[in-house]
Amino acid sequence: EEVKIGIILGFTGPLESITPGMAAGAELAMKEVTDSGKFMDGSSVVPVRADSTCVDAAAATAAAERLVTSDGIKAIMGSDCSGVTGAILQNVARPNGIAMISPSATSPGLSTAEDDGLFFRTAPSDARQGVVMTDILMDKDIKTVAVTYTNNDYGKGLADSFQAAFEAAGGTVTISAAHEDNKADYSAEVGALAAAGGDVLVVAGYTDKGGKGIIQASLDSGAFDTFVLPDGMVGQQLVDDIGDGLTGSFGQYPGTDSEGAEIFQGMATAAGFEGTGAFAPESYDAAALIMLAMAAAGSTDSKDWAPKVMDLANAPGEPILPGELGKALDLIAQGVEIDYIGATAVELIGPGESAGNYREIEIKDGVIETVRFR
Amino acid sequence: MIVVDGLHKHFGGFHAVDGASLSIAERSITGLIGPNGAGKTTLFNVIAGRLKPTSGRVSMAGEDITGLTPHELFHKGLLRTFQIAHEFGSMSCLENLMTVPGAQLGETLWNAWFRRGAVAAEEARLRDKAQEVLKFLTIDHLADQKASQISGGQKKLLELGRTMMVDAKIVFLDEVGAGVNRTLLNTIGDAIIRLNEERGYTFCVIEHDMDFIGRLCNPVICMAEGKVLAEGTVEDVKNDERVIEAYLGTGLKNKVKAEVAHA
Amino acid sequence: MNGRNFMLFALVGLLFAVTGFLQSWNLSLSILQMALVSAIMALGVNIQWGYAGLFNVGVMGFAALGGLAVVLTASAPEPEAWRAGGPGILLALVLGAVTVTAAVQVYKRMAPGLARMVLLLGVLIGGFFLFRAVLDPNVAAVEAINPSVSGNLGGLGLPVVLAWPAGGLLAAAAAWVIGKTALGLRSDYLAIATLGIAEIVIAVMKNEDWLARGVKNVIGLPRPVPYEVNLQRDPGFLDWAQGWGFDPVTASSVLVKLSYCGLFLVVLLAIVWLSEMALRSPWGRMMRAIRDNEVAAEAMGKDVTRRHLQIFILGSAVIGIAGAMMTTLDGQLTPGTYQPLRFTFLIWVMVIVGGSGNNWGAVLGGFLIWWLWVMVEPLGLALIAGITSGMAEGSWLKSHLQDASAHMRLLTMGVILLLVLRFSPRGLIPEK
Amino acid sequence: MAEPFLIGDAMTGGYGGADILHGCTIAVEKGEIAVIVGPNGAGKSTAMKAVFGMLNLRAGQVRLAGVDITALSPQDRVAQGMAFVPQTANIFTSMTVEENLEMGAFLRRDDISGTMAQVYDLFPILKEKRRQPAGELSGGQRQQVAVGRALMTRPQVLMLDEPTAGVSPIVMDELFDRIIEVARTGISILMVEQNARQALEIADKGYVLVQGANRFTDTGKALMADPEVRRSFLGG
Amino acid sequence: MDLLNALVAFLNFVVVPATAYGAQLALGALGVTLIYGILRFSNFAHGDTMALGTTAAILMTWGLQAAGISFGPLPTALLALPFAIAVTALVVLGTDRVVYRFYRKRKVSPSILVIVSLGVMFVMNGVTRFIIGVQDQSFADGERFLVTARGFRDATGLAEGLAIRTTQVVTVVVAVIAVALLFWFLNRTRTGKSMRAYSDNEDLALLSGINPERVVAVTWIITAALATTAGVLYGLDKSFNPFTYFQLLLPIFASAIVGGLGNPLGAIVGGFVIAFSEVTVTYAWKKVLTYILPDSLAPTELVQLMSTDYKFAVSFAILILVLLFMPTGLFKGKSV
Ligand SMILES: Nc1ncnc2c1ncn2[C@@H]1O[C@H](COP(=O)(O)OP(=O)(O)OP(=O)(O)O)[C@@H](O)[C@H]1O
Ligand SMILES: Nc1ncnc2c1ncn2[C@@H]1O[C@H](COP(=O)(O)OP(=O)(O)OP(=O)(O)O)[C@@H](O)[C@H]1O
Ligand SMILES: [Mg+2]
Ligand SMILES: [Mg+2]
Repeated sequence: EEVKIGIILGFTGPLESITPGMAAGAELAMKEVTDSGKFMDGSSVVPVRADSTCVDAAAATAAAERLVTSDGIKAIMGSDCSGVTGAILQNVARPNGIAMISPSATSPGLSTAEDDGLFFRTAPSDARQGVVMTDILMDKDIKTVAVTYTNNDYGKGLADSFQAAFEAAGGTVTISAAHEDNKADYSAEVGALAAAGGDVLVVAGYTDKGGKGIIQASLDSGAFDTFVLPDGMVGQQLVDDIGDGLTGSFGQYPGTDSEGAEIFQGMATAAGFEGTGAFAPESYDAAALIMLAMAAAGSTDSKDWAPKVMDLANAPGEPILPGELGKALDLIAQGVEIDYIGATAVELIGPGESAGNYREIEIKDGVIETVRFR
Repeated sequence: MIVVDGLHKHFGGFHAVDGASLSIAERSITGLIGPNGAGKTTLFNVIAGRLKPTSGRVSMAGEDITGLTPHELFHKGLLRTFQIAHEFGSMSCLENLMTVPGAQLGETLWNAWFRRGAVAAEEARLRDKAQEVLKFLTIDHLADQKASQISGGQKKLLELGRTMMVDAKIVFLDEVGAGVNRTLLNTIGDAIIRLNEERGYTFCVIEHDMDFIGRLCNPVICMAEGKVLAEGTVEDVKNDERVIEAYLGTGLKNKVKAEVAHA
Repeated sequence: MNGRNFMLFALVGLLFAVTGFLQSWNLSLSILQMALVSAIMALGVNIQWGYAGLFNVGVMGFAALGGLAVVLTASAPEPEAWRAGGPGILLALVLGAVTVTAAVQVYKRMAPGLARMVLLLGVLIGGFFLFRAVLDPNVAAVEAINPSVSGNLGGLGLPVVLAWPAGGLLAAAAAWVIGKTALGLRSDYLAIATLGIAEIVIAVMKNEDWLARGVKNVIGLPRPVPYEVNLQRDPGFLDWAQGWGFDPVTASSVLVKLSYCGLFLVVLLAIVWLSEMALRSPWGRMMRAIRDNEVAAEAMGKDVTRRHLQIFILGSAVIGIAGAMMTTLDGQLTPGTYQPLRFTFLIWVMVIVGGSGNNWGAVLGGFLIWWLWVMVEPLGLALIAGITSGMAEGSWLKSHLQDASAHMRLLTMGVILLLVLRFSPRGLIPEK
Repeated sequence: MAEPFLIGDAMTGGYGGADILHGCTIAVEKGEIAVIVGPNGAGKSTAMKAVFGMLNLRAGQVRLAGVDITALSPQDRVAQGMAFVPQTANIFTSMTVEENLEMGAFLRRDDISGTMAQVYDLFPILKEKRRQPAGELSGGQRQQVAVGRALMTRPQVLMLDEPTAGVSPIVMDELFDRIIEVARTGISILMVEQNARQALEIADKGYVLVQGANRFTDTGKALMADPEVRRSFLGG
Repeated sequence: MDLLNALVAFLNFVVVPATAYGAQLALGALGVTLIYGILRFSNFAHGDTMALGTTAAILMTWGLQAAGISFGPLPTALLALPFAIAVTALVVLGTDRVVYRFYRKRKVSPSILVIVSLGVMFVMNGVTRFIIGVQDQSFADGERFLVTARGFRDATGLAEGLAIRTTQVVTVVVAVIAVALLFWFLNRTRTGKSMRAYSDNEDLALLSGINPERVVAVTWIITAALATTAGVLYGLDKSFNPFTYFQLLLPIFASAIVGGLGNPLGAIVGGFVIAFSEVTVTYAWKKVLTYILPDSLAPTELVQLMSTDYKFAVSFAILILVLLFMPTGLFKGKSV
């Protein structure tokens, strides 16, 4: 038997460059489960991709509608951008009673959206990250920073929560300036940021979008030489592209001191894609959670499996790392409780979102080094 | 009727109209002649509101009309035709004419939506009138032809036809004759005279065909280099030395004959 | 409508029917909902372009204003925020308007020269700083109140259907301002001006959080139709569905979509009727005359400027209505989603493919192009699957093609667009 | 009779809809002037366009010096030594007067300054305005540019569609004089005229076209003398 | 008071970047303006033509790099440029043959051509992504800087640095040369004049013996060269990403229009107007003022007219203002 799971991400549009890695991550988990042969009496899991475009709520809704009502998917791994995620949740998922787990919609607004218990996310809400970032800066005794953020709900939310936390801790934010992604030139932003000044520049953006452009332009003009990189900005590609200039910059992204992330990276490399890409591990975890919950419920009906997600993700239970989905299925079949750790040390709290454990990193000689966990 | 006083129109450093003063008497058919580039069309464009004068004044029936827009002037009864035909290309000849009358009921959206009976009645009247005009201009077979697809001369006729759709006070005709068959031009001349006599239209006519001017116009004004060169009856102007030198020339026949005699 | 056009509509209808039969009626109806909204937007553009030759590439901005109207009319009021800074913000806006008016008056009344320049700059700069001085603290006050879920002034809490005409009005008001300034520009220059203005509208909506939360989005907007989940819990509905032997989940979502479609259809037909009547009247003839030759129309007593303004406002209002309807359908306002490609150029594609100058053409274009826009994605994927099926598993080319298959969407769209225009260069239903 | 230098023979065709020309024949001998007259909409311009290959003929032929050129494109006919001044849209409005004239000589590789001087001689006003965009000229001046452009080609056949429309009497006389001169150098001239009396005066041959068909064909003088022709087509 | 530092800060954060960005826009706008001027439509596929040309250049650059060939201190991509131009020219000529020619023959209205170019844009968009993917690609090598910020500080002893990149200089130089060449070509050469004649009155151009297909072909080839050069220089300076190139279309059009469509000089000036207005109006004067004013008066606020959030809004507002007073752009463009 085939169980279809929808992967609805922005394959075209502003996030098109990070979505292939995300989809590959999710599909990796599905392949692993199918290959184990232990899923729902040997059923195979078939991914069905659809394009959310990231920006066009109507097109995303229609695509989701098609997957749900025509292709007959049983769960949605997605979507990526908070806007379209909300639209799919309200217009497709809830009406049809299909549960969804988003790997990357981090908007705090989604925490309070009505979801009939059908919506989860493996990415933490941005509020938590602001606090963690403040702690890191305070430990380094950095008291004045400039902030730039990508002008969407992720960037704005993160910048706001960071600013609140940082100022509460006695720090000064000299400027908090938005930047639009994929624009031709960031001289104006860099000019304003440089004029405002600050010991470091916090860049709440994406690795290969405006965030990268800002860093490049800041380095070129000598405006800043140390950068603070939150989750969207941590990626080997950025380090490779920018080169030496990034040495000494630091940041944090979701993760615990589990080996999960490294295992996942190994698996990704073997499968031929970049495991450090933004939200690729979250995507693996989202897909894995969906399938484990189905197995635990013994049903592919969202009504049945959605309530299991929180149990599986959280302690207590046997810890499950990437690559151990087969083992997890066995344990579930034996009735042993499990605690899914996965690639990002998933811990779901409150209304079904990641609790947010963070890995503090620093960039040294072209590699991302983990300093500690918070 | 129209008084032009010290009118200047400069394009950059070039003085196309250079202090022209003239008047057009009520109910006259005034001819305006002059060499190419004398500033006749420019003068028309300034009077009809198409161009803003550099300086000078234009008044109509005692009222200052300098700087009014063409559509305002239209509603005051001032009509003009274009030297280079300005048809509504994608519309049929009939529609071209039916568009002309101002302040039509159906030009207001409210009436178009909610007073369709009254609008339809008005349309029927306009259609009859337009048919009549087309017939008069011998192009009634083109009623449904797109205006972009008629011959050059036919476009000029259509241009003239527009002025016959409404009751104008004064009509400016810019070379209606150029490209029009001479037999037809005679008929047009008759029509102009009739409109003038029966309905009291005032005309101002630019034309290079001296026969036509001679038959219709009194007085005739000759412009050159943006100024008025001569003014008077046709005969006066025709025999004016300056006019002959600048505009009329000594005539082709003489030259040809002279050459033939030489040969 | 003649036989050929009827055939075309029937064919497009068939597309939707086939989608319904082969895939699902839910999908078909969900495409249809947006197709109806798109058709209305296309009508708005057609009114401007087809009737008067106004090249408005600011569709996105007017649609977004329609969306904004939904938040301002239908979302719940935030009394606390109002108390904190509402009147102050209004005062600032009035000051801004006064400044602009004063500047315009100075420019118009005074003779050109240094004095005018100085006074003009003085008015503008003084006004600007005054405006900012009043606005900034009030905005900060409003945005400080409960920023993670509101932080804006909220709406009037009226029924959401009222937001549709409100959207039209808001767009019309904006069109009036734009028209007064930019309508003197010809074709491509007007185009870039409207494009720019649309970007400005979006920039304001993205960055002025007090208005509609900016990029933080407003979600959970009210609906004019029942919620599926409520229907699914309603015993009356369940009985009814059971009586007909329908699955309650499917039945509820189909029913909701049908109600949306019904509402949209009423609006569409009303607008089509009004614009058809207008087009066929002397008013329409006058508009075509103006489009053909402005100079001649002006000389024939038509006030070209005023008519342009009129039609610009009407078309923009129609787009605004459609924008409000779309936001209602989405149930959320997300300023980040407004992209020219989707909200301006796609609508233009609809108009041109349908046949500009023809209302039915615009409607047909709206239906067809929206269907394609949604369906080319699976079609493209299927095409790639077909191409690669013959290739060896794991070959470089195969995996490369599969990775890139999402981009078949734009490619397919482009090819179809070119094909349609190839076989019918003046659009499917050309202007008569 | 020997074959004329240029002949549009029994041409039938139109703009896609109904036929405009119905078996119409127009010809001009080497070094002679042929003039076409007729009421508005008779098909005079259409016949000229047909001869120049800007119209698809359904029947009939165009031959130049005995060679069938019916299938040639307009720009190939230019290369064969034909030049044409259309009735409308006959100048490049955004280019200067001088550039307009240069474009007339586009295919010539020799020195064009001599011809240009001749054109300026003929139309002195153009010399004055040679740096001005042609679109800013008055109606009659534009017409002079158009004729000048065609003269620049140094053609074997010169086709003019109402060259004197809007031109002042003095310039018109000059123009006709010049046309005679041009013809004497062995160039054939085919022109449409509404200033028919002057035109027929200098014409070796005249055609009266009505509704796309030849109504009268004779020498210019003979046509002028025909009272019916005078009354119906030349304005008495 | 420290005028020198103030000046350097202003140069470094405003003048240098805006000049380089302006030149980048100008090169793109030249292509748009040329198509508009000669073929009389707004070519929406221009951004994607740039992307396609750059893709060709990148692939070739990789090939050269693999073969160990380099261009000294200059980027290798410049060596690959002629090859990329040839490829792009072939592609656009092919596109013209398959797509545009049909509509040209039928003399459709420019609005239809605009939509057709939109279709071409979609297709090129897809093809580029097929070939090179959607990721960012950096392909710059050679010496990145002529003057580095740190080097400048060390050499002058000033507190402020000044950085000038190699590609910035190359871009400015190329833009100036390109416009000069184009101007000379269009106004002085026979082919150039025939192109202008064709754009003015197609039928009459035919009657002058001008071969329209040749005019069109030359136009496309020049456009391809401009687009590829612009794309490669931009990519060297920033990085290559298909979506960004698509987004470049908007400022490029704005530049072409503010300068006056169809006018090459206008395109250049337009590019700089747009670039400078984006950078200056939202510039925060705090740093500069701190240097200039005595300490007691040093600003604590940013001293910014508007926040950078509105930089596009500002540049568009300036564009609209220009158009209001000069309805066909700064240099009297055309309008169809
Ligand atoms: N827009 C313009 N810019 C510059 N010069 C112009 C412009 N319009 C007209 N002119 C010049 O003004 C002069 C007068 O032109 P106008 O059209 O008024 O002449 P006209 O008397 O009507 O001649 P014609 O009998 O040939 O029609 C001409 O020399 C012309 O070149
Ligand atoms: N582009 C076109 N498409 C369709 N019909 C046309 C077109 N141009 C002209 N016609 C029609 O062809 C007929 C002949 O036109 P043509 O231009 O040859 O007349 P003409 O003899 O030159 O008249 P005139 O003396 O007025 O210039 C006219 O009835 C006209 O309506
Ligand atoms: Mg004139
Ligand atoms: Mg003719």
